[in-house]
Amino acid sequence: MTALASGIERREKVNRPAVRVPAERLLEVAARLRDDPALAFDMLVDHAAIDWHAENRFELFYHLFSTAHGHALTLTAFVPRDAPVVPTVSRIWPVAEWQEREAYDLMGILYDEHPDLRRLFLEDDWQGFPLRKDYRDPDMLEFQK
Amino acid sequence: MTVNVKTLNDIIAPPGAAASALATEEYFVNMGPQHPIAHGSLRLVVRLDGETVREVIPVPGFVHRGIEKMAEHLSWRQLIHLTDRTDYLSALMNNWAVARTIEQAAGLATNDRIETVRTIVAELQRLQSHALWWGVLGMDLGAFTPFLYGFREREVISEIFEDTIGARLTMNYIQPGGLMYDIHPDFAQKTKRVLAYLKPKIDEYGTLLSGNVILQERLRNIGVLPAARAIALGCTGPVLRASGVPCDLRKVEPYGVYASAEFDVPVGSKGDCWDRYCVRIEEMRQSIRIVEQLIDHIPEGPHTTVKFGARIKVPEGIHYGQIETARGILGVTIVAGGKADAPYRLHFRSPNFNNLWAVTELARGWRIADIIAIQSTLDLVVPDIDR
Amino acid sequence: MALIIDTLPGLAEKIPGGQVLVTSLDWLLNWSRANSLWPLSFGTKCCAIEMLMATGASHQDLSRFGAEVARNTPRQADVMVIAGAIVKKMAPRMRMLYEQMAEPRWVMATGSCAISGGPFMYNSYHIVRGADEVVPVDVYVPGCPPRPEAFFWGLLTLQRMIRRGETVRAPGVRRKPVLSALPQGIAVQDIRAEIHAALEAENVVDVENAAAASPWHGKLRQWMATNLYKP
Amino acid sequence: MMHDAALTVLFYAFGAFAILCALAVVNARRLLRAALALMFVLLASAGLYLLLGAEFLAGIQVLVYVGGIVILIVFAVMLTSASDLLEDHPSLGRMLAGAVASIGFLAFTGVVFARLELGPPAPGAHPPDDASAIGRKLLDFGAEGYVLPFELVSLLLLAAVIGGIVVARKTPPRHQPFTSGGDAPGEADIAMPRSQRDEPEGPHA
Amino acid sequence: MARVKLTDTRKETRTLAGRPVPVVVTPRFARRGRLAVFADALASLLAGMRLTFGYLVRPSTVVTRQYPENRATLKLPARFRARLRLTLDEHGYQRCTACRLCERACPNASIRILTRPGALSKHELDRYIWRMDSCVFCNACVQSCPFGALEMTAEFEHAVFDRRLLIFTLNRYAGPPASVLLKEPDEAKRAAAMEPRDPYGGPVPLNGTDLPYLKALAVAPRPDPVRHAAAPAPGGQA
Amino acid sequence: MTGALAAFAAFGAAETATAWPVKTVAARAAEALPDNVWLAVLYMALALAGLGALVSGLGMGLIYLERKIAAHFQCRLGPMRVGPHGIFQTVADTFKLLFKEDIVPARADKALHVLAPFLAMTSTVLMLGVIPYSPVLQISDVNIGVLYITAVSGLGVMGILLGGWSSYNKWSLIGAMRGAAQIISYEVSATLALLVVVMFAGTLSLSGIVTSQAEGWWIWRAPVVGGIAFLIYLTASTAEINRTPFDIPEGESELTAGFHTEYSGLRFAFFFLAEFINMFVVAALTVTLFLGGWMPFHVGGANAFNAVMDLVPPGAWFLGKTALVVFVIMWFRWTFPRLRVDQLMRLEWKILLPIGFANLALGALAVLYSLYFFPGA
Repeated sequence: MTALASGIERREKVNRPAVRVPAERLLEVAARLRDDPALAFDMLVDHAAIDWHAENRFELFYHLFSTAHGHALTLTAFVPRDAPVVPTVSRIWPVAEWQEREAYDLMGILYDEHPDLRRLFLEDDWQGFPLRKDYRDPDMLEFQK
Repeated sequence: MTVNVKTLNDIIAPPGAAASALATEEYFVNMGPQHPIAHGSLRLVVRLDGETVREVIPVPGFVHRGIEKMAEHLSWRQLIHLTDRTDYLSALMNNWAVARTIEQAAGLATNDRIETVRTIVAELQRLQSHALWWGVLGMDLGAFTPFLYGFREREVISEIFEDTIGARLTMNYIQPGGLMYDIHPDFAQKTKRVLAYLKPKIDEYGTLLSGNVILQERLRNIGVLPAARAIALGCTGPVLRASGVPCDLRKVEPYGVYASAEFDVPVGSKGDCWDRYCVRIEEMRQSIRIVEQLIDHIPEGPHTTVKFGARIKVPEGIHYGQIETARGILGVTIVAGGKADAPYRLHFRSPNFNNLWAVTELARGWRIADIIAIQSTLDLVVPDIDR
Repeated sequence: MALIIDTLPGLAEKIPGGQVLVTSLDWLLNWSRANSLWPLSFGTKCCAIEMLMATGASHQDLSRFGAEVARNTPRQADVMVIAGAIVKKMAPRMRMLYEQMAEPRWVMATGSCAISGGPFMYNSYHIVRGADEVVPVDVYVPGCPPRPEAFFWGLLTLQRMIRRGETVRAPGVRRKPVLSALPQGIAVQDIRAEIHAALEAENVVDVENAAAASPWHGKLRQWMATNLYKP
Repeated sequence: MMHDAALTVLFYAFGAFAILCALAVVNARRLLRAALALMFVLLASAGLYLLLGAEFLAGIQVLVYVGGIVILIVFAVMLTSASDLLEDHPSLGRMLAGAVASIGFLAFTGVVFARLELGPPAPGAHPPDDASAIGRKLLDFGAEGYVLPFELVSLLLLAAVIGGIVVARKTPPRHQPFTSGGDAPGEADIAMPRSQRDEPEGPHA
Repeated sequence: MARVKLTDTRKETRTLAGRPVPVVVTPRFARRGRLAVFADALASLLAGMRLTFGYLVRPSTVVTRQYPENRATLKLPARFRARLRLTLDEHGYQRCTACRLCERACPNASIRILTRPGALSKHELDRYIWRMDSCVFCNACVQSCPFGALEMTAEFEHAVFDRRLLIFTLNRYAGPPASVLLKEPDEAKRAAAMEPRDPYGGPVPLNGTDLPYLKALAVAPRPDPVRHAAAPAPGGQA
Repeated sequence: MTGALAAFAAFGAAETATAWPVKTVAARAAEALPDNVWLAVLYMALALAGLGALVSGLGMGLIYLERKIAAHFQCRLGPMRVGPHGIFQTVADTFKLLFKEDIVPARADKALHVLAPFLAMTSTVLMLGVIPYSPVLQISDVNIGVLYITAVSGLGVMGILLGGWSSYNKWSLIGAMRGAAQIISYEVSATLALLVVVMFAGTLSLSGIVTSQAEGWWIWRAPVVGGIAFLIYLTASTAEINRTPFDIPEGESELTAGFHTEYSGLRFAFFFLAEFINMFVVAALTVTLFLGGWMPFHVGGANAFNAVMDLVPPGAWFLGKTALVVFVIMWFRWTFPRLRVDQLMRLEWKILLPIGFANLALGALAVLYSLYFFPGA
């Protein structure tokens, strides 16, 4: 991992190998991770976002897996809450197209150059992004223990 | 920098498209959200040219209940019951995935008895799920009788679950640090009886459906998913294995007591509907094999290592755990905030979610009827996609 | 057939013996409807497996009730079996399917999700808390999911309701057991003794008899006369 | 006596029905309804044939015209569009042209019929009315036989069928069921798992 | 019988992620002559028909349990979860102490315990409200109860015409638990402390929102719903 | 073209001397007409009433039977609760459908939507009229019976086509197009198989064909040809009545309910009923053509054996054989998956049709050189 350029650091408190990359370098790192034969992360297992509301930023995580080597890696990136725009990795891992749509739908992450950025689960005219911590829905009954 | 956000209407009825009815050869039909093809409620917008499929646009979300949001309000123990209701056909495996992730994160230990029972019930459920899938595939392809035979076998396995777990579908049985109940005294005996009953039934499936020339022609060479493409699309489980990749978490990173059980991973050679069919049928045989090895050697011990009321402390951080369910890899990402007895964020990587999108690629160029074969062999459970 | 049901009874009642004719027509109507409930499978979730598939499977065999003719098109269905959670995206579609069904139609809500939103009642932004917010529900079958036998019990309950239900004298007016017919104003506790007794007896409140035996007889009769058989 | 009266009534009934339906054919604004009306015209004329004792002809009329031609028309109409295909109201010029044409045709038929001598057929000239006689005539090589036209017609139909197939055939089918071939060898190679490649073991999770 | 037999599998060992994985390769179609394919096809159809015919002529294969007819003999598994009950001890006194552990364990607030100050104890059960209409039968309440006061039974016949009837008051009487009652030697005092409760007592809500007892649980809409304001509008925002 | 072929088949038809007292209802009425008009009217009224009773009785009976048989194929019981063993189940269904609201979709072509089910039903009922149920029970023996059947069955297609088209529903339309294409295609094969028997029997009349089997049924009397024709006819006519594995027009998992997606109540009942009565008609025709109709199992010359066979009345023979064929059709349905639409077409045009033609040619040779059992009879 250290071979990659600066700005990439270890993401602590993840129960598997994890690195954090700056959002703007995401695409470059992702391409390298897939194409480097020693890494060969050919499967994007999962991708979603975490709303760190208190820190006013989102954290995107990408769980990668290499079917060739059997190793796994978690890639994370922070984006600011008020401009949550990241490049899409759907050209590197096609499955990301839908995982990113889910993240857009529920968390409001905007993916630049995404081929088909639409609401996935909710209706097209739905207002707001429900998985955000500050989302309030008048129809939602809340109770907290 | 501008990010374009689209709506479904932009695709189905883009502005400026010819409104003339006579000018178009292609047309859209809606399969679902309530359509027999949509197991559960999935909407497939299909662009057709005559009977030929030009494009399939899946529109999920008709059972999106916001489970991930709900989990943020529930304690570690309580959120297990939500996993019953995602992929309800492998509820026990879902329970296990979350329980195991929590156990790993919180450092809870289990004992051999717990792990063995978990493995057995998970394999029984895999059997049950595949039997149901087989029946539903038969029904989808127009043969109603296999549907009832498949369900007959499911019911027999359900009886084991009813005795031990007390539920037929939504189990909530595997909990962090243990099991809800110890197994029923008759468990081993009954399971053996059921296995003895099931083995000839699987051969019967071969006579009734697998060997049938109509079924073979409906499945052979339809919807070929090459291995590289399957990996790129994030397909897992039998779908990926049918493409020839022996990726089975039970072998790759064994959990439970799978390491001590002897079994083979069924793989296909081409990745068409037929391979997906055969892989599942073979998986049923392998599941029987696993359970047969374990059922006589359930170690003694308590059924849980954590008292029910005890508070589970999950350290801060991102915890990812995964399990091979009947449909593929279920990954659970738990983001713990540290203090609260609830996840800060929970995300499921559901196998069906990724498998679903293979439909868009596989169905293109085939007939309407082939969508059904393709979707049926992908074995989708929609609430798992929608969560 | 609207002719037979709407116009004929009015004429038939005037001729001598017409009363008997109409009564037996009532009986035939309700008997045939109660015994031929073709379900529209509206399964969204886990309950669909139990309610729409396992009930039809060999071990339970819905066909014993003549209800195995599951129709995929609402036009030909009699009872809409709502099995599973209804979410906001699905609700309009469900309403549409209900409206596409031909009269007479009934709705059964099975499982906690369809009854009240169940497991997703709280903290879910997308759930509809109960199918009866979208379509009128006749019978509720609780459980999560209910056993197939519980579904049969619900079906029997519906059958009993239908048998006592419609009359050609007042087409389109559904006679429902007391509780559903109660206006919001009357608290349940007021008549709980009667209800309890009736429930213990056969889980159905017999409109005529339960009311006649109760001190609420007059009040209920009056209310039914004004509300239930309103032209 | 009764018998004849019944036949006469039936004759007029069929005739009137045929005329009514024929009017519907030209007047219906929906093409499909016109096709349906045409079907009834043909059925009514089949009824007339029956009254004349030509059962075979009636059968063939229904088989070929109703079972074949009308369904072909309906197919054509449906394939053109799924919408409800309303005919426009015709323009004045078209209506005039139509009127002239139909009056001309009516006059022509009138002239022709006026010259014909209608009456009971001569005893010897009665056409064969049973199937076997028709069969014999069709396959008769002699001067009275129709074997040449029969064969020509079948050739023509065959050519039409082949031509239709050629026109309709767009692309070769991708999948050939009921063929002898198994899976082509080498196809499995596409699906060669990546894990099969010999590659150094990477770091584990 | 057919061109492919499902049992014609091939065992191999492949490597995935550096480990050997024993695999079974599922069978594919053999190349056969046209006539053989045709014969196989017919044979496969006949084989299927023979199988179904075998079931038809053997009535012993019918597995149907005739539910409403077999009610008298129907035996359900003891653990089956279909209805929650409050257990009574051998004297007929309830075990529930109104400690609210079950209420806390319930994942979707289907249990509501109302308490009142009592004569024999400071704090006793008034109503144990159980909402069957929303219960998920996860057994968490039973597991959480330290007194064994709760049990799940297999009674499942609860279909009703009105959803309000699915909200039960589970306790037979309002009053202290057995542990307190038994300390009181006077029978009359015990009886006085036990005010009867009816399963269908109390006003019942239709929607979960208008039940006065449950209001405290439902933190209904916040005063200023930010749903429409805070989120970026879909479509072209930087 | 099929008409021309029929003419070809009719070539060489000879008057078949019959030992059986065939007497149709129409013949009785014609006999009675000159003397007693009312008797003739009574005969016709009885025939019509009988037809009505037959349609409703058969429909309900067959549906009940199908449900029961299906259930036992599937290890369950089928209708049990309406009457003993559920025998009144279909009665309840019928009355329910009768009293149910009839919906005509707002954008449907109302007239055609209403007409379509009746067209479907009419063709079926018309076919029932010429089937020889027993020597004395046949409403009318049209002397071009086989041709009549082929012609009338074509009308049923119109019902399906119009029903699907007029519903203003894409699924209905797809179902209707599929159905029409399928029925028209398979009609060719069915006709080819029919012609084989017509050639052997030398007559187009259905009762003539039955009496021509007095020495033995065509399925075995015309050694291989008859058997192949029987199989082709069974397959093709199963496809013509849209039963599984050929139930593509209403393929439930694909097209929700196919051409009758938008039909409810009585009109749906008509489609439903027509399907089942069609099944009976097809079975009855198969029996008439290949299995001797009401003719007992006879072996030419074995008079003692034949006499024993004659003890069972012809009506019972007919019913028994028809029930058997109906059962086989049901058996197909509850065993096989559904074919795909292009496979269906391929089966017809590439397999059944060539075989049918070859079989016809073989049959012609057999007739020409009397290469069948008991040719003298």
